Amino acid sequence: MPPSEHELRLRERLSRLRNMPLLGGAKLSGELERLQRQIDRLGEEPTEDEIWRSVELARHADRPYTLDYVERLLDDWFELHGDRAGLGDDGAMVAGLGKLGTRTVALVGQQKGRDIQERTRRQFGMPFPEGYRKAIRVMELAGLHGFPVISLVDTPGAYPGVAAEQHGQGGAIAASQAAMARLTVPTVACVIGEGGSGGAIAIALADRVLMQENAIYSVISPEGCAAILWRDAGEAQKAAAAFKPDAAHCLELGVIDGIVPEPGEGAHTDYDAAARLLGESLREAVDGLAEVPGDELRRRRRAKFRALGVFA
Amino acid sequence: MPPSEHELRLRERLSRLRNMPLLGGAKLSGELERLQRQIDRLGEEPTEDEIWRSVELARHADRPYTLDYVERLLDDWFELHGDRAGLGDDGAMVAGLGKLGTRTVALVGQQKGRDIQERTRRQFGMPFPEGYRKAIRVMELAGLHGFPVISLVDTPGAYPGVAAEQHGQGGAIAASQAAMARLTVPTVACVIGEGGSGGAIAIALADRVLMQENAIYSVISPEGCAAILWRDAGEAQKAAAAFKPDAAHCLELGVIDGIVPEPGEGAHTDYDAAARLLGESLREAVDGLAEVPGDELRRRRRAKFRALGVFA
Amino acid sequence: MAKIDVSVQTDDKPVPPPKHPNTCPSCHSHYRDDELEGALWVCGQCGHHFPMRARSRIASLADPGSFVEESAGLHSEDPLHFFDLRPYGERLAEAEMSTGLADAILIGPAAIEDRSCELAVMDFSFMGGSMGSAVGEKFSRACDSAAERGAPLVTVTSSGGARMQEGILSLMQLPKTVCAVEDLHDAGQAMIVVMAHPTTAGVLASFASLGDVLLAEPGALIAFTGPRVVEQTTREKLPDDFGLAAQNLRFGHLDAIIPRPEVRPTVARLLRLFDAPE
Amino acid sequence: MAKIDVSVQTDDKPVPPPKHPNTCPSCHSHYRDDELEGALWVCGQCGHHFPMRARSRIASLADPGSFVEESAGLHSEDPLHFFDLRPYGERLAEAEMSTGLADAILIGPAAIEDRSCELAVMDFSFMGGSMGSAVGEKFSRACDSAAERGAPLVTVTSSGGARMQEGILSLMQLPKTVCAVEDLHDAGQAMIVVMAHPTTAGVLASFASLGDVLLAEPGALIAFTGPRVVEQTTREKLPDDFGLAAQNLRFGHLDAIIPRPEVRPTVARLLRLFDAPE
Ligand SMILES: [Zn+2]
Ligand SMILES: [Zn+2]
Repeated sequence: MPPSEHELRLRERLSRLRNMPLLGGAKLSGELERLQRQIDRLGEEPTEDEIWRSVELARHADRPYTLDYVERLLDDWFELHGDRAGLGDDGAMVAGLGKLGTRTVALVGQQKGRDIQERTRRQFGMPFPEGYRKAIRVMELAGLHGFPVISLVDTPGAYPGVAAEQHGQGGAIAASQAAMARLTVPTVACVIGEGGSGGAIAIALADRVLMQENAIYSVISPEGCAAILWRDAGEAQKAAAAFKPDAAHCLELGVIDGIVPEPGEGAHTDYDAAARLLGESLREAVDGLAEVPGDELRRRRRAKFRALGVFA
Repeated sequence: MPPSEHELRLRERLSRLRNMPLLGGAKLSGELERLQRQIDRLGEEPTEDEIWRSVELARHADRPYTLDYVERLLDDWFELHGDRAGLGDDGAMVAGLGKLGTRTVALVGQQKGRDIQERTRRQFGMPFPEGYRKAIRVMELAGLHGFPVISLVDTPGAYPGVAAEQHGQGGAIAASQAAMARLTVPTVACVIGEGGSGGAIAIALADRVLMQENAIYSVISPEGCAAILWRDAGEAQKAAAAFKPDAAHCLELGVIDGIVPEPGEGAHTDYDAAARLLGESLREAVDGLAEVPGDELRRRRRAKFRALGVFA
Repeated sequence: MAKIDVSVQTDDKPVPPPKHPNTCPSCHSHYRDDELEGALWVCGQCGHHFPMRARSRIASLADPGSFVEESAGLHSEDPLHFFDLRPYGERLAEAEMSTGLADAILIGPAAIEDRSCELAVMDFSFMGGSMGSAVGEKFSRACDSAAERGAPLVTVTSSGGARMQEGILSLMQLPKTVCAVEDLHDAGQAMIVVMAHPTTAGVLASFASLGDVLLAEPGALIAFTGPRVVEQTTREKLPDDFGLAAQNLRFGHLDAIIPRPEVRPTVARLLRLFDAPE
Repeated sequence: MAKIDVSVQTDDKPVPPPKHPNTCPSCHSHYRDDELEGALWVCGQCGHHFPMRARSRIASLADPGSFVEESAGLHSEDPLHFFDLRPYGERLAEAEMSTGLADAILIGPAAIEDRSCELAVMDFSFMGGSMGSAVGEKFSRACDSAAERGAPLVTVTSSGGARMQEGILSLMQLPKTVCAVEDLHDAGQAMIVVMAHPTTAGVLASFASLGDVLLAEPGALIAFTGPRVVEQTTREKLPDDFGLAAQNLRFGHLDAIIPRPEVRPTVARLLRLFDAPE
């Protein structure tokens, strides 16, 4: 059905806050009041409690993960494996091809685990360098064939271990960003849970960067920040309030282009609805980029990230 | 000094055998009679003994290796190290930048060892996959900056070990050839000793492929071939005579574009003269390619290799 | 050590067939040809994948009647007049007789679940699937045919190594096929590789590794240097699964291992993905 | 475990300086400032490389009088009004006072052995060389300046991690500087990276790893995650040379380790190579 008057006004206000793609989620009946709340929140300053609630929801054990969205959003999904370099196939990074509507897309994303075995196999969603190299390989494959790239970001950070360092964690994260900066296909990233630092930005140098309403995106975890600046990890809540990892603030700072609404009390309460809302936003974002020539996409993408920062 | 009448005729005859770049070596006084011998050899069928002598000279323990030529031919040589992937720096593969005359070139090549320690460290000139990945990295660096690529081939073959297989030996050799097939800069390869099978072709997909007079280039070692087809490695000499790895035959088959003369009784008898002869041929080959547009270079390179084979 | 060439895998030819050729080497069940043909040459008892001839493979992959063979008569010449214990020409003639093929690969356009593609399927029965001039040329033509028709290339590989009798020209089939794949990619087309047992040496070190998607059959040996040569050369103790598909997947060299009955639907899915409008 | 962030290295700040700041930590020799300055801040006894301030570094690299500072006054703002135990603004002011720098990097054109280049040199003394908006912007301008003048970029890195007080904007300096390097490369210019102690976290995970040539000073810590965080997080036993330049070279992540007195001639040689007419 066509959007209502009221809805249009709301969505317009929302988009004015920072010219972001209108949120597909808003099209869904029953989402309007959430959208309204979201807009109100964007209006005023989120409280320390609201920010902390995002932190908790972003890390919620029942929150949908990358593959939960893949199975609901992509047809003909085919997962690709391996770094082709002999370091193996990283379980924390998922990469593959599938159809978003009629379009073939490449999807990359971190994947946490549900039970302890899977968490271990997937390193709690913290990729090794070989995981980023797998993502690079699949993104470049997409570039060769003109497939849009979608990345779903959900990681506490890149894996902090001896082998990961020896395999070249810093270089792999840099190389993955560089590969995305070179792509001439549409790229859309969405933070669906924890957007943890370098491990997150490695796959988030995209034409459109979205965040789910209760996701967080930050340069350091609240605990890490508190431990360093407050000398007390217990002050995590205070730290979070100080560096503001919530979607509303990331939108205000121009770090993201749009917020994807979540159903009910959060994505974990209704996977299908969360997937519908995410899917609509992803499709809208890809559609909006599909007609732009590749080199122009790349030029704008670089210009966008090169404009980030506040200095005088 | 300008080339003499007689010399010009010789060189013309030589080049007619297969339109190969005129051999710089022939410019050097004292090389004419060798050139004459070479021409005579090309005329008639090399004997089994002559072929076997090439095998022995190609493997001669005192034969100059890649770095012996580097130090004599390139100024400002700077060796580059590492695969950037965490598998290390392969001693059997040398890669770096240097100046050939006024031109900056990238050079890659296998390197054998002189004493037992170096031989072990360099795996007798048999690269691991990480060695080919280092070569790929440096060749692509050259492509980015418009530097011609020179490769010196001298290997019994890629390393035949468990770790090498686990690191992806087959894939690395294929990827290295593919990288060379994509380059839009001039590429010149010269087999300076043993051109052993896949380990050699990995860095020999070049615009111009040269062989030193006493080098060999083959799909298998004489011993390996004898062991399989004659069921007796002792029949190596017979096998070599049968599959003809010598420069003259490779030239006749169109597999190489030119033969680089060697001094005296072989390159091992005079490193400086051998380097002068090789240097002149490399410079001539690069000069001949320098003016060709990059995409045309690539088109011709692929067409040349795609034409190889005898079928009906 | 430095003298032993590592690119030839002929000693990885399957061990001489048992008296009854259709006896499963792992569980020893016996089958009639028609039984195995009906079961895609997979052991019903233990799932062992028997070698599959190129024509059976194409019948199992392509929509009925959709395959049209190209360059059927193309065969290798004998430029070196190679003579070991017997002349190469004699070996070629014998292989043609016993296999009914002109060389170790079949190519041609086909459809899989109504998606058009180009097929290039190797046959190990023809001189161990060794790659000589004919294999290189036919594979390259398959790349061009796919590019011209704007369809992906699907190739099934099975090769024991180099065609030694063609000497250096057999080595030159590596860069030749690599260049053909690069031309295919520049034309915007994909290549899907299905590695059957064994995919080794020159074929692995050229086009087989350059697919956009790399699939393998269970238990396939996928190695540049085969186990025996590695053992003889380096005296290393080999892991049990040395060079097998499972190990290659674990080390990041494959996208997936697909049991033979799943190969057709899997390839069809990939064709739908690569065909999709951009 | 999954909760500990791995990208911040502030706990890898060098241990509080000994009473006499010019005491060599490895051989305990004492030096006067002018002695060390004259020796490029390298211990004459044991070769230990002391930290080097950005201006001393530039003096040691550039031809006398050739460096012209760009964007000297550019400094970070405080978009988050960040307040931990003290306001960010206060910390910035203090750092400016103590270092005489507006932030942790100096940029500008220079000549090295008569070859022109652009310099971007970090200074660990300014808030641990952490990368905030000012560092990201100045490095990016250096890339553009190099591209415009058709000269290579030479950067000396030294950074303990993120500028937490700028929150997510400090993380955004990674993609920002990566895009700047890509623009530099598209302009056909090279970047030569010299990694000084320590080069970690966000700087290593962005522009520092993207150089055409990667050099490091002896003993430099080069790690995305520093030893302490790795130990605390994974309880792994660390190798003695964990994250040090030597280990990075061994694992293939560096082209060479260059002692400080050799850095200038080495960079000059590389400039000759990258300047050469094509
Ligand atoms: Zn069985
Ligand atoms: Zn000292």
